[in-house]
Amino acid sequence: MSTTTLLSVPVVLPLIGAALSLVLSPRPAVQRVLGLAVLTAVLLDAVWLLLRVDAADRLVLHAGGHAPPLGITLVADRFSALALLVAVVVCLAVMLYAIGQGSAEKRIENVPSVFHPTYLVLLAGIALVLLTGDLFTLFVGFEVMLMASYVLTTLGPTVERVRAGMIYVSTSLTATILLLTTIGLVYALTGTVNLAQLADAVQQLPAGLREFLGLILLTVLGIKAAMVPLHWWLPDSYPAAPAPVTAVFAALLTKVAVYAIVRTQTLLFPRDEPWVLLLVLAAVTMLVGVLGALVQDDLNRVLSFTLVSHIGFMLFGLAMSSVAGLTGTILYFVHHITVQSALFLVAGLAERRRASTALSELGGLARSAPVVAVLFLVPALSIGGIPPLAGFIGKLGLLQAAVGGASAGVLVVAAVALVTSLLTLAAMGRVWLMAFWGESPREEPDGGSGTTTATRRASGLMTTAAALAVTAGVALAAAAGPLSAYAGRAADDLVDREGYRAAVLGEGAAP
Amino acid sequence: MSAGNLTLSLLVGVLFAGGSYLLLQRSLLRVVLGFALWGHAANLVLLVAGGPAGHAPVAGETTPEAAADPLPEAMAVTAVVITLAVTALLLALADRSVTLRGDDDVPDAVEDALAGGDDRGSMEETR
Amino acid sequence: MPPDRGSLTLVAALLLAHLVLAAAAAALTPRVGSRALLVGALAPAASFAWLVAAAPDVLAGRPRRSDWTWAETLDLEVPLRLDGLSLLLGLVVTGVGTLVLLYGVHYFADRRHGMVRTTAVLVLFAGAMLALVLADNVLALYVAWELTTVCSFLLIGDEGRDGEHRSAALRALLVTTGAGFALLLGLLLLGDAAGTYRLSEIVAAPPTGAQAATAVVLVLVGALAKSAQVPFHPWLPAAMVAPTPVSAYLHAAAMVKAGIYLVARLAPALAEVLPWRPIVLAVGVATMLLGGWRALAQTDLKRLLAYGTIAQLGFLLVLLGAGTRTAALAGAAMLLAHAAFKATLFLVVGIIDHEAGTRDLRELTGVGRRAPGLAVVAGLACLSMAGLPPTIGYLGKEAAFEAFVEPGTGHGWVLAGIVAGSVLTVAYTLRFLWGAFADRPGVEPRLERRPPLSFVAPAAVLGAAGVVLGLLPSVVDALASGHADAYPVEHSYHLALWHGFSPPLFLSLVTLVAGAALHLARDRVDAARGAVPPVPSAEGAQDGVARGVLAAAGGLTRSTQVGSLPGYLLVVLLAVCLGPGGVLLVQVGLPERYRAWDTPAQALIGVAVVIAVVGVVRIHRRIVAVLVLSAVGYSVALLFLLHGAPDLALTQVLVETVTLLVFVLVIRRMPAEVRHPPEVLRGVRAVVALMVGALATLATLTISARRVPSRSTEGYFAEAPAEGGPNVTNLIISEFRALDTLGEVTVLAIASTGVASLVLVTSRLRGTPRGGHDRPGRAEREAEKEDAR
Amino acid sequence: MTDAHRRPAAAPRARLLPAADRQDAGERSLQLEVLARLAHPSILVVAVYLLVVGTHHPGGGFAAGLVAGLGLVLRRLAGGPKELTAATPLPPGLLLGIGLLLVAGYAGTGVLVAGELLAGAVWSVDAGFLGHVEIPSALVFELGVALIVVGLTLDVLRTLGVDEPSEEDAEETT
Repeated sequence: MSTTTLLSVPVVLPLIGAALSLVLSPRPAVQRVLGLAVLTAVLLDAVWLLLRVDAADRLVLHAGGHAPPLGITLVADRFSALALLVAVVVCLAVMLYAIGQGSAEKRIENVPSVFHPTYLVLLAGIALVLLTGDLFTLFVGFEVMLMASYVLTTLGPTVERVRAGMIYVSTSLTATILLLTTIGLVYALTGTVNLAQLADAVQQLPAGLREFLGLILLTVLGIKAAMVPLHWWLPDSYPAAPAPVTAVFAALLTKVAVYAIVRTQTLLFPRDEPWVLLLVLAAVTMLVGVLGALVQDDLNRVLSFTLVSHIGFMLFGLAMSSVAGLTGTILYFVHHITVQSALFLVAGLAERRRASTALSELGGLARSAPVVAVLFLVPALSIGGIPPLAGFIGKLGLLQAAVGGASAGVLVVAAVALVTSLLTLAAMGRVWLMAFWGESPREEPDGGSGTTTATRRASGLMTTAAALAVTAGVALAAAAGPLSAYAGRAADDLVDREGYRAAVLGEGAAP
Repeated sequence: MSAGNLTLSLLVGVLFAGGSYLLLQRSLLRVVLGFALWGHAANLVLLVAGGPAGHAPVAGETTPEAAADPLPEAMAVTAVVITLAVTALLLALADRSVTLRGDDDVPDAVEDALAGGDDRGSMEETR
Repeated sequence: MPPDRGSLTLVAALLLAHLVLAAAAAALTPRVGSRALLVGALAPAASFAWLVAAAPDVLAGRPRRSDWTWAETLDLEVPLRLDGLSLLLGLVVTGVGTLVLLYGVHYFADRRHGMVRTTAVLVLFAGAMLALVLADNVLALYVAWELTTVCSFLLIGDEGRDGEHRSAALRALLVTTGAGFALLLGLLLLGDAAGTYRLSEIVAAPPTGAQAATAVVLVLVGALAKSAQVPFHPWLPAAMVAPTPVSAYLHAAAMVKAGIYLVARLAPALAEVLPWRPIVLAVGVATMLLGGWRALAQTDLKRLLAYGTIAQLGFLLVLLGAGTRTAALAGAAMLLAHAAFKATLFLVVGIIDHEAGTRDLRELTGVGRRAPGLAVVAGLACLSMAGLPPTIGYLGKEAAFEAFVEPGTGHGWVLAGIVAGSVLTVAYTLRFLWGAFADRPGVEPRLERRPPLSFVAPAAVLGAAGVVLGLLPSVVDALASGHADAYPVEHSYHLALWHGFSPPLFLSLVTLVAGAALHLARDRVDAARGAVPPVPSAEGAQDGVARGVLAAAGGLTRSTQVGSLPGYLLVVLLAVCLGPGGVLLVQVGLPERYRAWDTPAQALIGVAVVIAVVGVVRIHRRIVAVLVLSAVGYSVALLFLLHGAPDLALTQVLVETVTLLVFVLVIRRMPAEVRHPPEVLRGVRAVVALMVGALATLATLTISARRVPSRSTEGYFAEAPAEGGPNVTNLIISEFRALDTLGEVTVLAIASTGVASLVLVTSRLRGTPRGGHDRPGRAEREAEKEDAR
Repeated sequence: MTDAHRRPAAAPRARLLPAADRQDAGERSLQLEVLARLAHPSILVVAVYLLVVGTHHPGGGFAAGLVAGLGLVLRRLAGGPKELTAATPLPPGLLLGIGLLLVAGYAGTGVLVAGELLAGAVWSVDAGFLGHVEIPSALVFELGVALIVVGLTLDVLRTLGVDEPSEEDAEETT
């Protein structure tokens, strides 16, 4: 397969799929098959892309054959290829779950005419952000992704969801316009929006302006990534969405922003020393998030707060400004995508049995639904950093980088990371105690196990999908060897700015 | 070094300030008005980024030096259209809110005003 | 030494066997009940056999080893190494494990629920524990370490149906993993300082310096918590809510030894690093005394044993952490002894509890007469626990006294401490025997039958082992030397039943007499205990910390997560102003040169825009505000046109028109006026808005003064005609940057779908019950709860 | 849900678009409706013009779509929802789908056929008395853009423009 095809498929194919899905909207069954087919194709493409990138470093596509700075460049390197692959896997698992839920419950939010096209567009937006080598296209990719997410959040718009949607859309839009303004500033100061050219052009700016641009990019992307203190919107909006939607949001949206932060900071604003400001922000993010998680009494809100908290781990690795730190960030990134989606899907399974996610309404699930309990336990321990699960691998990467860096400030943040892990475990333990142990507060509704064959099959599909997400997390741990080696190479790529420039602009390109 | 354009810079400031004032209000309609002002401001920033005014960028009719920078213009078109899309969606949300609750105010989430209000969830006993 | 391929396969197979048999036993449980444990027991039994077979070689100084790499980039290897210390622990773990699983067959026979999990987790635990003592890489050790913690959590919590189980499980989990995280950091620092994560290599070339000292403190925190030392200990007595086989295996013989094992493993390397000895000796002695003292106050036999275990763990810590050969020899012997006698006694209590329905010594009577065999088994174990000849406990205690009779720094007070601790040990041993088997007048006997032989047999085997080994001091000496030989031989002491009339023998006599006296004077001791004012307990401190964290978390979250959109946006705007804005103002400053405008018309339109903006902000009548907004939009379009951007101006005018219509359509249904915002916030809002405006002006001025020419304009002009026409702007949209446009129209299409789904859904929702579709809001749930009360 | 819930009595409602709220023919302004109907074809011609001249003069897919959309707005304002339905050839969902299919398909075809993502070609056609006409392949792309913009306008008009969405409306779009 040609480079052009490999890089185009993740962006273009979901859009064609979305278009067909819109045209075919009276036929939900066809839409489902179509969605699954598109996702499978993109998955295969992502696997292929990853193999190709790992064998031959970066792949570059100049859209329309227009070289920078005229056209838009798509670039796949090891980090983006890995992020894309994991994203597609999660999207596939969540789509299976959503299809199961759709058949099982005939929920209004699963009106497939809206769900399927929007979901595919979401994937296209994510792929665009991950693959673009252009700052403005990054903005457009975010918009595609966010617009799809706005629509998905407000599917079946109840009072709760409308309120959540208002908060979510308003905050995101604030970040969007600020990002657009920032791109204007960057363009004025450098005359280009191509990232490879910017890598060089930004270096020639005076230090003060460089720092200003770096900081404002961190801030606006930090809103989307839910970095404390810009995170308040997240726990107030995510939990309200339908379970599969929350799962895919929690897994991917903030992580895509983290990806954008890592990409822009490493490429445009390289640092040799640990970045103290980001270290502090990372530590604060970890603590504020997890403390919030400890006092929630709704399962989805607990998970949302841990999501915020664990963004801090990824920022921590970036703030160390070392290859080892970035390796840790990449490992944690991959782990967190799978684990967080698994947790939200399992929360959805729990909700299905008790028609609530309030911890006080759950209880006794370990007895009545042992499979759900196991499916929760594994990712919960993983996110708490318990070995040998994937969360431990990520945490280990970060801690080793911190210890190897031997800077007192970094070690303090490493200690904060460990305290955060413990508090995360405490929050998860609390959920386990209240929701899985103890007595069921009321009789199980009939819908729990399913009354008809069709409902049971759909319910089985949901469980299978959740199990798929959990298994993906376990597989990451099992593959820790190749994965961490790959992450190491990906981190090398990130700091090799010359290599990036040469790949995009051609060998020996004049600055 | 060229000189800063005072008029456009002040306009950007006024639009951002006015927009910010509106963003910080409860009525979603006013929030949308605020975003509209912000959108205009961002587009003006793009315009300023393209440099001083010039001829319309039409090849053959003008030179690259005399023309206004076409790239920010194109980016602004994209931004204008995206803003239209988000505005429509936000207004639909407001409409939905009116249907459900009778007004377009953004209500506060109540969860955390209550969360942790007692010492539930201690290591001792959670229920 | 090259890795031994043969043992690699075998050990890997044995570890895997635990996993497979755990699954097999769990699968069998629903059909055959607790008898599935027989299948599970095969795994530790086979491992035990392998260890016995390997013992002669290992004790001759030829450790077995094998390598397996998990993740090379992270130095995550799983090398396994069987040396003297691993052998010692391995025999305990597999031997006791086998017997406890056999015992479980009977103990769990009536159990209906949760057996699948219990069976699987018990067998898994055996495997994890074996891996822990065999791991030669600190990270691999940590992995196994945390696995045992998780097993412990699941087994303590059991079904988690009552609060006691739940809180005990959570306390054990949090205390041990919390300290485990400290351990992890310590191990990483240690590995970093030593340049290797191999335990054997770290021990061979120990690191020194400040980093090693920090590492020592962190590693010890982890080890001490796992082994229930002061002040981490309260989780262990609480964990006694678990079923007895669990207590006997995890919380007496195996898991709690993990911390002791790690200390023993590292002591040869790190005992000379400064904080090691003071911490180990002080904590060990304190734990021994506190555990013994609290044991004397217990009426629940199991809790009595739990405090006894804490005391013994303190003793073991002192011996194995002291860093001398004789102490290590004593520690190794005591470790074997403790595993045997404490597991026996737990199993005995389990039998009593199972058969009599209570384990409160105030409710037990006549057990000794009705089950004399059981009493004999317990008696054998108690001989060893009290340190009487000819038991292995006696061998260990003699050696322990000997180790500290030798002159050395701090040996004096340590010796005093362990003698006092031994006195307490004798006293609570007697209390146990008296409590379990004595006759109590006026109490209804509860034991109705003699416990079946198959139930008692595992306990009897373990109890007898203590005496048999005591009678074979040379075997014990060989096993213990396998570890003690890690130290240089100063003067060679050997374990034996008779050393002549030496100070240790005298001290043993003293402890026996004083201990017996203490037991006889138990009423007066209890009275004295009551007279002592209550001191702050470690348990209370731990709960206090938990409460404090929760209170802080609640306070922080309540005060920040206010749920108000304006509040959140306020923070965002402030962050932008103070962060990047501050940098711009301080480090870049104002540009030096200005021009007023490009053309005067800009200024004219600018005035119109400013007036309109003020209008939009101030007008509260919605329709008027919207119309004024359009004025802003059209004025901006004029600015675009003036600037030389006709395409943009055209789009702007059209979009503005459409936007206006959308606004009008929506506000038809809204109240005509926006409510006036509360006065309090107005000032803040205005200040922040002005700050944002000032920052925006500053940034725009800066960039317009420092603008560099575009890198692309010439290229666009050159290539445009070939791409279809001269209108560069439009070609950028439809050709050069068509990908952006593709994304942009996708946004439009999806927004459109979203608008439809938001508005049109109403008709579908009508008539369906709301509860079925929606998670009830928190407020509603609160209201329901209020109603329920 | 009852009407009382949907529209609280306390909220004063502005009568902004009298015609838009009138549903029956008797109340509609006939002159306005006829005018709108007459104007509509000319508006569409303008839209097509903008679509085609984009590469040379201000215009392009967006502008074309927006102008066509405004034509629909005019019909809606003049004649109410019924008139709007009469003026639209396809349901908005389908318009959006076809538009998106055109733009995304244009990209996909380029990848498959030319091995380039979103590369345009220009065909020169001798069109008799009109002379030499250059047709850029991007016209397909622009058409897709325009259709999506029209779809959006239509969706907004049909949803936000109606007080009580009828069952048929809901079925048609979703």
